[in-house]
Amino acid sequence: MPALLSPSVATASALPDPQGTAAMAVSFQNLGRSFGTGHGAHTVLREVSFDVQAGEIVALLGPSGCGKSTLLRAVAGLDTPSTGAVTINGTAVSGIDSRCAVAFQEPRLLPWKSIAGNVAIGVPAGANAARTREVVERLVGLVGLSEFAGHRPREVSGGMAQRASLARALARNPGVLLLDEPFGALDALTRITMQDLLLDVHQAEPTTVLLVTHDVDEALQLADHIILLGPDGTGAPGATIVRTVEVPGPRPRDRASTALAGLRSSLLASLGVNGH
Amino acid sequence: MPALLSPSVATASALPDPQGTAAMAVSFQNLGRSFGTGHGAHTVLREVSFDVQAGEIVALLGPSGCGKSTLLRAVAGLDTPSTGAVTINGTAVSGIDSRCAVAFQEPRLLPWKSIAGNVAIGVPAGANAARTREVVERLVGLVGLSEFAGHRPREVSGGMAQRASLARALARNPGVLLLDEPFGALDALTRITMQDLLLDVHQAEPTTVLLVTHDVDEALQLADHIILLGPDGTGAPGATIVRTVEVPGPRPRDRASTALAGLRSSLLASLGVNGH
Amino acid sequence: MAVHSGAAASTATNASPKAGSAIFARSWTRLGLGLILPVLILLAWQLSTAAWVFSPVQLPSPRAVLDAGTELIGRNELFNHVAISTQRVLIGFLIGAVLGLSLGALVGLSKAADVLLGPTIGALRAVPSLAWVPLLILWMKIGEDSKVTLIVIGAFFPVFTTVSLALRHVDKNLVEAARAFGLKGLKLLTTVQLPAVVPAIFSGLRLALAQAWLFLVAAELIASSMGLGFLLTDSQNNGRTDRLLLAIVLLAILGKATDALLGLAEKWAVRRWS
Amino acid sequence: MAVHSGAAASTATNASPKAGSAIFARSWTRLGLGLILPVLILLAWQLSTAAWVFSPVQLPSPRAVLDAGTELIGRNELFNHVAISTQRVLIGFLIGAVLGLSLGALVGLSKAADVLLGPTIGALRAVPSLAWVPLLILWMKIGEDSKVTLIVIGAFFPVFTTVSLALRHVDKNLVEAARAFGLKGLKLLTTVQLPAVVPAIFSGLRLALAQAWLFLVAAELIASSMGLGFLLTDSQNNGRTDRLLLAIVLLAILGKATDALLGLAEKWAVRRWS
Amino acid sequence: AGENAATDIAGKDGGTLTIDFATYNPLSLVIKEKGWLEATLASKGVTVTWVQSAGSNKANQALLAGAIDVGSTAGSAALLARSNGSPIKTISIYSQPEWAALVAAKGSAITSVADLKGKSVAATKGTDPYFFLVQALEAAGLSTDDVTVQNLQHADGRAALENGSVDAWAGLDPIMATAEQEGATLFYRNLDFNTYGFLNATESFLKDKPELAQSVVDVYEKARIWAAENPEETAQILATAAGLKPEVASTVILKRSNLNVSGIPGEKQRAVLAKIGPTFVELGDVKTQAEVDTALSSLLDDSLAVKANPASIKES
Ligand SMILES: Nc1ncnc2c1ncn2[C@@H]1O[C@H](COP(=O)(O)OP(=O)(O)OP(=O)(O)O)[C@@H](O)[C@H]1O
Ligand SMILES: Nc1ncnc2c1ncn2[C@@H]1O[C@H](COP(=O)(O)OP(=O)(O)OP(=O)(O)O)[C@@H](O)[C@H]1O
Ligand SMILES: [Mg+2]
Ligand SMILES: [Mg+2]
Repeated sequence: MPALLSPSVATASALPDPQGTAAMAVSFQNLGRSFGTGHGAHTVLREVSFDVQAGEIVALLGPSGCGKSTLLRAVAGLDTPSTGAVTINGTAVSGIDSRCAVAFQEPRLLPWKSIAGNVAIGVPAGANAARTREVVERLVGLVGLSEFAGHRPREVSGGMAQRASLARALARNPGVLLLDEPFGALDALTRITMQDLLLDVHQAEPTTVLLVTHDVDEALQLADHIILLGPDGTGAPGATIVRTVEVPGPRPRDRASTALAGLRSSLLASLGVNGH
Repeated sequence: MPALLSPSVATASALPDPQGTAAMAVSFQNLGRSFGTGHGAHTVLREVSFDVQAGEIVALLGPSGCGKSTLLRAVAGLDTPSTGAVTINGTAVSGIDSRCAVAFQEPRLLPWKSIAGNVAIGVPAGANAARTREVVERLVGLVGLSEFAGHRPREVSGGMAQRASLARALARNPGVLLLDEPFGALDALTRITMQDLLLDVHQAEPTTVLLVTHDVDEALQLADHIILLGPDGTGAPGATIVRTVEVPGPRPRDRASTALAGLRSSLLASLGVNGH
Repeated sequence: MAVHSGAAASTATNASPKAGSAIFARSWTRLGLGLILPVLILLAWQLSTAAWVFSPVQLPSPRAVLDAGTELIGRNELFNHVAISTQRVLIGFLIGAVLGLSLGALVGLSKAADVLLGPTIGALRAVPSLAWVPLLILWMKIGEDSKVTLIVIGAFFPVFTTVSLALRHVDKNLVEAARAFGLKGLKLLTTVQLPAVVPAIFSGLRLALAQAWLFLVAAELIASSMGLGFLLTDSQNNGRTDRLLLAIVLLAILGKATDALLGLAEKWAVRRWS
Repeated sequence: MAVHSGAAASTATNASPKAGSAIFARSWTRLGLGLILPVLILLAWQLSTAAWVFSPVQLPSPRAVLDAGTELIGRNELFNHVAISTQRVLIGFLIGAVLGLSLGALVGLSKAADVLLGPTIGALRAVPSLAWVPLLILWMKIGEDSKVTLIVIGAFFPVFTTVSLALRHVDKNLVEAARAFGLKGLKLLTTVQLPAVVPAIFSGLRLALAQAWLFLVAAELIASSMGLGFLLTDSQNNGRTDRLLLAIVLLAILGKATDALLGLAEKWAVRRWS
Repeated sequence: AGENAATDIAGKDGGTLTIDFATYNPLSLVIKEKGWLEATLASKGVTVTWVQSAGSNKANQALLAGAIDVGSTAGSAALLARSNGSPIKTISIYSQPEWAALVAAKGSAITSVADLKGKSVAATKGTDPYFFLVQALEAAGLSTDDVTVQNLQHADGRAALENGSVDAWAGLDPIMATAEQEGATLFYRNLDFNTYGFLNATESFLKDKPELAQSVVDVYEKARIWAAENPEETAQILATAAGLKPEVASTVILKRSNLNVSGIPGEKQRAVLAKIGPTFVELGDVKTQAEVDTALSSLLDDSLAVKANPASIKES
């Protein structure tokens, strides 16, 4: 089963070399987003304000459809907020922002390029061919797809495509890394391996990471801060920040720690899940 | 936030009415699947044999890329196995099988149809317009998308699209329901709500369900049996059945039960995850 | 990380995210900008005739062409030319488009139909409009039928080609999903395959309409004494360069006008099916 | 549920899942089946002449057409006709396709270019081939240039139209993803947009090639004494129906043959970019 | 609704007559304008359908397909068609036009046929101007090998002449008359090198409806007389039908057409055609001289023209 990762793949020796952009601070200033106009208008995000320090990992949690992807898109400059603004390192985002790299919620691979070719798109322009090949080869290996480097996206499984999309984002070595549920389609083992990979990459090159996830455990393992989006209970339309949590302890964290278990229950309760 | 489900939505009163096809038995006989020919050939599945009784819920677990989706596709008749066969109620599957309904790993909604229109595709041909509208309306409501019934797929979030795809499969009321990670893109609360919905539907109309999932807890909550796919350690190429587990106790099960906790650790260990 | 204290009410409002390209959206502006190039061409034409780069018989001035038009209007002829030609083109286009769509769907979706019909249709596609004229006269005599038939032939091929080729490349995942839900045949075609190729259908239709106007000239070589194609040929035979240019300009305007109508339909269809 | 005891070695082997349609895949079979319809047409033609439905001058028999061909070969003319026409069509097609691709990309991707150029190009598209003849003679004299230019015009529009329309409907998610990774301009075009419209490009190219052959006839009205278009017009004027049909058949065969070559290129391109 | 709708006058079904009109056949325009045919044939219940011919080749095409019963062509075109098997017979002569001549651009140094040696000349192969060119060259002791013939449609030939692409043009009226107005010179004219205007009918029509054919010949006779008496009005009719400027139409009718020629096809026509016949074979347009000879001996049919009776035609 070449598609399977042996847990030893993501060792630090195989990490991307530290040549990327320095990590950048991201600030949301009173961000709001509505879709449609007039009668059919509906507000998705409202008065979202928070700052992410350079090099931090921030996890975004929230119910399905609350606007997490929309928030990430605003950072990348793929969506224009209706109100407020996002700034990266103090300058406002307007239009597609080259300081970011995105792993979209769906893999969005080019069907006519191989897995390796798709990952190569992530490599910043200006890299020469040899260096591009080297980066691609390493990252494809790190996400466990070496044997499938030449396959087309339609010839790999859903989880494999997701990993290719992650590799493409990592190849960019960006100031801000935006990950929209990057491990959603992965089995338990591969998921842990990929989480470790992300942490290794982050340690070698402490970039700013905004991570959307539905997995509270994952957020607790990876993030410095967790932000909970959702309706604030005032009845005002749209989601906003309902809670922020600072996760204690250095990474890697003990998945069995009681402090985390308490936080976990508390976060789940905030998400509306009780007693599990 | 109209997209959010209140936990009370999926009450038994709002369930699909029991008019569907009777549940059907599914049998895998020595199933194998290889892709490519000659040099580039690689074996994905090998010697997979098991029987699913009519009305059972079976969960499929296994590492990313091991062939879970391929297995489901073989049942639906969307893929032709290289060796062996699948039979439903004793007759072999050949070509697309109308006794099945599939929720694919990706939502695969028609971009030019509304959410309601997409769900309507699931309603079996022959239903009159009024009945179709009724079924669609109820199911769209059950998956919490009533307010978005008229939206196009590109105007809803990833999790919302996934729920629409689930509703489309449920609308069919089939003999065999094939679900490929149907809750992968959902937050914790919505996920539980949807799981409850599936169980309610299954109770009202006990169809056969084959469910691919990466979430061991989910498998333990929902399934009568769990099948673990993966390489069998002999070094032979391709995945096969490495373990089968019968989950004890009637549904709904207590998520905190210790028996389940033990099974959970044991399954995770089989998947290669230790000590969490 | 720090959450801003007290989220204030929204201040910076940019309601229309794409204000930059809005200038091209307003339809009157669009029309005005679209006329820039034609007006420049008109100017160059006027100047080149005024400066005697070309003699008036070689290239009559815009003024002379306008006069020729007024004269024909005065004789109550121009309207008839335009009307009969438009009628022929529209009828021919409609029939050709329907045939092209049907046969295109057949050949695009059925391997057997492709193998059997493909080569023959491919060969007929290269038969020039002028070559059809004697054959049509032979088979259908010289009435309105043979003229419209020729236009049908012209309109058929672009629709056929684009539709049959596009249908082969419809997103396999969507088709598979629909087939898994029991859709097949005509239902599959109208639910998934045709909507997926709406852009291709329209590029086929627009080319077909253009080709219908092209074939009109050949069609009106079939014993006609009315129509813009006739006006074109007749003026050419009689050396009336001013009328010749009038016919060309009218054909261009009518071609563009009918194309613009099709463009509106396309906009609607694309909004509906994408 | 019960796992089968001891999974036995594979028995039922169906190595080629799509054996049913394999019959149409083998290229010789394909060719043979594709010839059925032409042979039937030939037969109908032979019978209708043999049964005197049409007189031999109205519709000469296949035999007579063959004889006309042999005669022209004997006079050492046929090869020249074919060669010069093929050359004109290929050169004109190549230039027209490149222009169509470039301008199509420009208009398809730039709103400004669309608004400025769109209407003019749309209007020119409806100008018939015959109408270009006097204008081209006026501007370019009567050499090879003016003939090839006319074919360029013919080949331009189908490529332009299909490409510019298709580019507007490229999967927005893919384009967005690529733009998020810093691709823009020419790099975006060649990496995402053009590969995404490969099927449309090819349907444009195939229509363009067909239209190049159509425009050949008009082109060879410009002072030529060679070429299939000339042979066609000349035979038509002289009432040599046998030669006329020979020219039609040759045009159809050449049109289909060049189209088949393009079809091969398309197969390769689609395999490469989809 | 389309055009070409038959003018069914009487409503009785006496069959139909499909006949062409053409701007190169002024008599047909007069007959159509005056409505004589309809008036005469109405009592017999015959429906008359007028079809325009854009040129001799088009008329021949329609005759061959049986789409028209009677069509007008140049003499050369009629011979060519018959040589290639078209079942037509010439039943009347509608004019002796001087529609072809050799034309040089304004200020050109070319003043005679001899000057053409080594020059390029535009002409449309297979049409009267081309045969005119061939005969003119022969008369001057040259052949087509001494010049470069550029094969262009008539209108395009003039364009080529005016922009200097060619040195001379074998022109055809009315384009030639227009060019002349603009300053071009007709440096070689010869009435005898023009073939006549031939009125042709299909053999089946002659066989099945001889009385109708007679009426056609009668009406042409009447038109000939009327046109000779009313040249100005004839020019006016032509100008309107062909969209010609009145000056040009007058030139064509008054100076370059002999409408008052005998309508009986005979020796004169045979002589001209005999001269150009070999050219067909030379060009490869007809396979053998024998076919030309057979055609020439059977083409002309004067049986109707000799008993032409203009008095049988009713005014409308
Ligand atoms: N058309 C194809 N051509 C070649 N290989 C293919 C094709 N389709 C699937 N495969 C291979 O089959 C294997 C299993 O794919 P499948 O989608 O069944 O995996 P999966 O178990 O569903 O994985 P995931 O959990 O990531 O969705 C993969 O290695 C994939 O590369
Ligand atoms: N183009 C659009 N037009 C209209 N509404 C839109 C559009 N795009 C997004 N929305 C709406 O915005 C809301 C938030 O969408 P978003 O994708 O950000 O959700 P999300 O939090 O990422 O959800 P999920 O967890 O399911 O992915 C949804 O209600 C969706 O309907
Ligand atoms: Mg999302
Ligand atoms: Mg899968």
